[in-house]
Amino acid sequence: MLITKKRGIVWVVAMGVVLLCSAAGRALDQSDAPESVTIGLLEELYEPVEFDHAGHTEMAECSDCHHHTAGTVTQRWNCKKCHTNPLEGDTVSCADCHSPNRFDSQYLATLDNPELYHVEKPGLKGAYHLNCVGCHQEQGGPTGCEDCHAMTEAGEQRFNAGRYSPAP
Amino acid sequence: MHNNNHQKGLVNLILLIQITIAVGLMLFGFIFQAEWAEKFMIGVGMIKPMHTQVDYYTYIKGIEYLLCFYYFLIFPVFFMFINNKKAAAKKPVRSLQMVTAIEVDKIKQ
Amino acid sequence: MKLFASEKQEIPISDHFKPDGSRWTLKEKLLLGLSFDDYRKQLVRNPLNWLILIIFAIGVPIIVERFVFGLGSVTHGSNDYPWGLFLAFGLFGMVPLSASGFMLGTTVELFGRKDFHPIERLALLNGLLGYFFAVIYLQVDLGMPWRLPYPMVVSLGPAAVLFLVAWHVATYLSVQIAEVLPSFFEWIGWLKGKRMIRSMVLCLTIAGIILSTLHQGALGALFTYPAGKLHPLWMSANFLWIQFLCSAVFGGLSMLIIVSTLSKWFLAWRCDNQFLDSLDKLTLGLAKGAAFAMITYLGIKFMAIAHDKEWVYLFTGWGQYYLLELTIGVVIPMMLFAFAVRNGNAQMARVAAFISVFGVLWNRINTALIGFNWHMYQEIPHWKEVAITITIFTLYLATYRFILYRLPILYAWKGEK
Amino acid sequence: MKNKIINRRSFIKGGFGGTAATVLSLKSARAAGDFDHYPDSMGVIVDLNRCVGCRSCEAACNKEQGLPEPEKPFNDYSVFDAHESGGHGGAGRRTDETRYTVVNKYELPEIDHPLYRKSQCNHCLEPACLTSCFVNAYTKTPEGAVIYNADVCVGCRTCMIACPFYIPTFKYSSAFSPRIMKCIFCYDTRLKEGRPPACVEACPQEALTFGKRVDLLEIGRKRIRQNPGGYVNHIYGENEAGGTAWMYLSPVDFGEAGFDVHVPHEPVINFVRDFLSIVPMVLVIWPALFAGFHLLANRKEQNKHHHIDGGEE
Repeated sequence: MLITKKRGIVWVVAMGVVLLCSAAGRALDQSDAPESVTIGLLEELYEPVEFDHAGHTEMAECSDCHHHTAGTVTQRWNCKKCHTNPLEGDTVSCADCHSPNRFDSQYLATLDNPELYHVEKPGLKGAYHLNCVGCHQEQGGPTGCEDCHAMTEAGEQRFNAGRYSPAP
Repeated sequence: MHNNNHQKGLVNLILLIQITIAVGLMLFGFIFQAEWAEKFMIGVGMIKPMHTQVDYYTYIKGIEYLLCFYYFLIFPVFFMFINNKKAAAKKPVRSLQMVTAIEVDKIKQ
Repeated sequence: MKLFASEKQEIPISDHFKPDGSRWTLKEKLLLGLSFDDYRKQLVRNPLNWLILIIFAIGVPIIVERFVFGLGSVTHGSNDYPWGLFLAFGLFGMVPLSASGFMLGTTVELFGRKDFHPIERLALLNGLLGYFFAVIYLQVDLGMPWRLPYPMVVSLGPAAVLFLVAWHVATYLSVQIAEVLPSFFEWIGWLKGKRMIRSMVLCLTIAGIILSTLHQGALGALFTYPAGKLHPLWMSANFLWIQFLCSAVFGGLSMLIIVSTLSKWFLAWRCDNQFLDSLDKLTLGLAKGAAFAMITYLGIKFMAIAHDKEWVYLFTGWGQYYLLELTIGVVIPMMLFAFAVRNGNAQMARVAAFISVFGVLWNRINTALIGFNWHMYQEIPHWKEVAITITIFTLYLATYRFILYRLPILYAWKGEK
Repeated sequence: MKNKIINRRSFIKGGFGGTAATVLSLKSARAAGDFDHYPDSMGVIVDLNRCVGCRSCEAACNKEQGLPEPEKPFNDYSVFDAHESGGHGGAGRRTDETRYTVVNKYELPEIDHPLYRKSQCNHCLEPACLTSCFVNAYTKTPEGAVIYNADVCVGCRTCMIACPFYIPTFKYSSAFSPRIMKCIFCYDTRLKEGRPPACVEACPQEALTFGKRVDLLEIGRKRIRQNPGGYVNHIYGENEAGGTAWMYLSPVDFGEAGFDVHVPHEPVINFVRDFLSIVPMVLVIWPALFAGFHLLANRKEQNKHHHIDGGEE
């Protein structure tokens, strides 16, 4: 299983850091950003990822990742069509918009709403990876799974890797 | 009559056909008036909403082959009935003129 | 056997009674009236038997291997070519060559052409054995051969073409057994059984036509499933079934010419004069039928191309191969048949029959193996697959010979009928 | 579903008045396109632009379906490069009895990064395997999965012949319990309960999007519209083989990404319908036709003997 009950708890911790920052001062700038964020979304198969947030703020604009919630105009042409207001959102947490349960029947039922425009908004895992891997590919960052994620024993079992490698 | 047996057979056959038709009609009327019959038919799959052409074909082909099976039972009987030379040999072949002549005779009388 | 037949008057057995008036026992009939030692001697003397023995010695262990270790051990276990030689040759090839049963049954019993009577029983037997061994081939190929009756009793899928093949082959096999039984009844001397079958002969014949039409056609219709996988020249959603049926007509007739020729060459001691004397004339009769079927076949082959507008494919390599198949497999034997009939040359008809049977087999293998997956690659069967195919075919020939030696197929029973 | 039952009910209530209408509606339902298919059928759309070839889906499928241990670990990416030994025609990896899904890599000159393509059963709306199965071992469920029942399967492998996507595979290695091996959309363990299949859940890139098929088509069209340079204007599976529950988006022509672009757009059953309609005709017409031929051909003889041939006569 990829998404566990524990995942929720880890997430509260991880997002707490981000939320605290946003509560402290409405005007977000790079100095308010957390040093690092622990992301444990895939913690069953992989060890949690220590995301070097501060390091990444030196390489990218806030809006590159926090599209239209960080108080700067979004860079994405498609989003710009509607999201012209550069005001920051109440939250910059990915999880507040991107559901970790993207394919749950409850979530899928919300797609039936005919007024909903964002029918293909990725789930949380997709949002992370599409954002991170996409940029890493362009900028030459690491793109291998295990470059960021260290496998747990369960992960090795799942992938028949490490100790669970098939006999040659 | 000289071929009593044959005539009897014919009468029986006609009777049988009439009974079949009557029972069939009754059944037909009964089924199409009754709610339970519909439920029964849905239950056994006779009335089933078909969503795919594949299911539809499975269903209609099943019915077709069943009908063909019954046809194979009926056809030889029908063939033997028509082609019964014993019966035909005992009756003179009557031409149209002969039949008309008989009728004319009857009317004259 | 030829030798013994020339030595002893009462051999070959064609009557219930020995010259001294006592009845042959069943055991004696089985041993062809020879003593056990004599029978063994004639077995050993015949080089063909040694060849059969060698083939069995190689093939039978491989068949055992298939049933113990699975299909993957004797075939390439290909997921792209799920059907190999067993079906391409054994089922799709043997069945059209066995159409002789229904053809001659129709000719003699339904149209009352009694002049074909001397060859009718051979045609029926050829049909029965062909189907029986097609089922054997199928059993070797089926993943779960013990579930053969499932489509009849356990779970029915009436929309499938194979459902028709299963039902029709099964019922037709029963019909053919019934059609061949009279010769068996004559041989064992149970005349009541024979009369019973005779009384149903029209019923059986018509059933034979219906079932043959449908399952010969159904075998062709099976190849409309891989509509996009089979080469367009061989694939025709509308015509493929009638092409298969039509080629089965001349395939069956040609096979009958071959079998009767072989009987005349190698089993002359077993044939009676009526068979031997009328054979040339009957061969030409069969040749005439085959020639008509072949020109019809050519017609519908090109109609199918016209119907699907596939002319452009004829100019590709595949098209040349296709035309080669038609030329060698159909046009040449058709012309030979035609000249044979015109000139009363039975030998020429026999040559044509050999080519024509090859043509039908070639067509089936082209459809099932070579033209199949033409976009991908060509499957070359595993040598063990070829070995099993040859072994079963040898078993077919041995069974064929075993029956021809004994039952009144090539000769008329002299005793009470 | 409701609609049709109500139709019947009004027909029943209406008696003979309704008959004509129902017969007409049934008749029109025979045309191929008129079957509505299961309205809430689920599906998956695979975006080749997003796939990074991590093989997480293969690993997840292997564990979910209890398939045998792979030859190489699932995080070993050398499988993409080495054409398998013994593979037929060197066509790359394909599904077989040990794996229901595989990812293949395509190096194409027009794009700067390799393209990966996942393949598995596409769960057709009019499944060819089901059409061709003479023991009804396959079922198309309302949820959209094409599932298989090994208990009735005879092992004839016609489904493998019929499948335009080369998906069903046979357990050739087994003599006593062979069966067809094929992706079943995780029907038993997940789809039935409304959960996505294991591969979808495992995909980090959300290259696999699970949802109602109708919604997925909308998503696919939207992606193409919003990124016209990034996709070819075609959703593979929208119409192929009569439509499939699993569909694909690709930045290059589908043929270059290993798809069979010759797959007819009609469902496979359309190709056998002609023959299937001939069968009952032959069954009903032949008896009288040939009995008639017999009577015509043997008239003389019958007059001579006046005997009864018995049997049918």
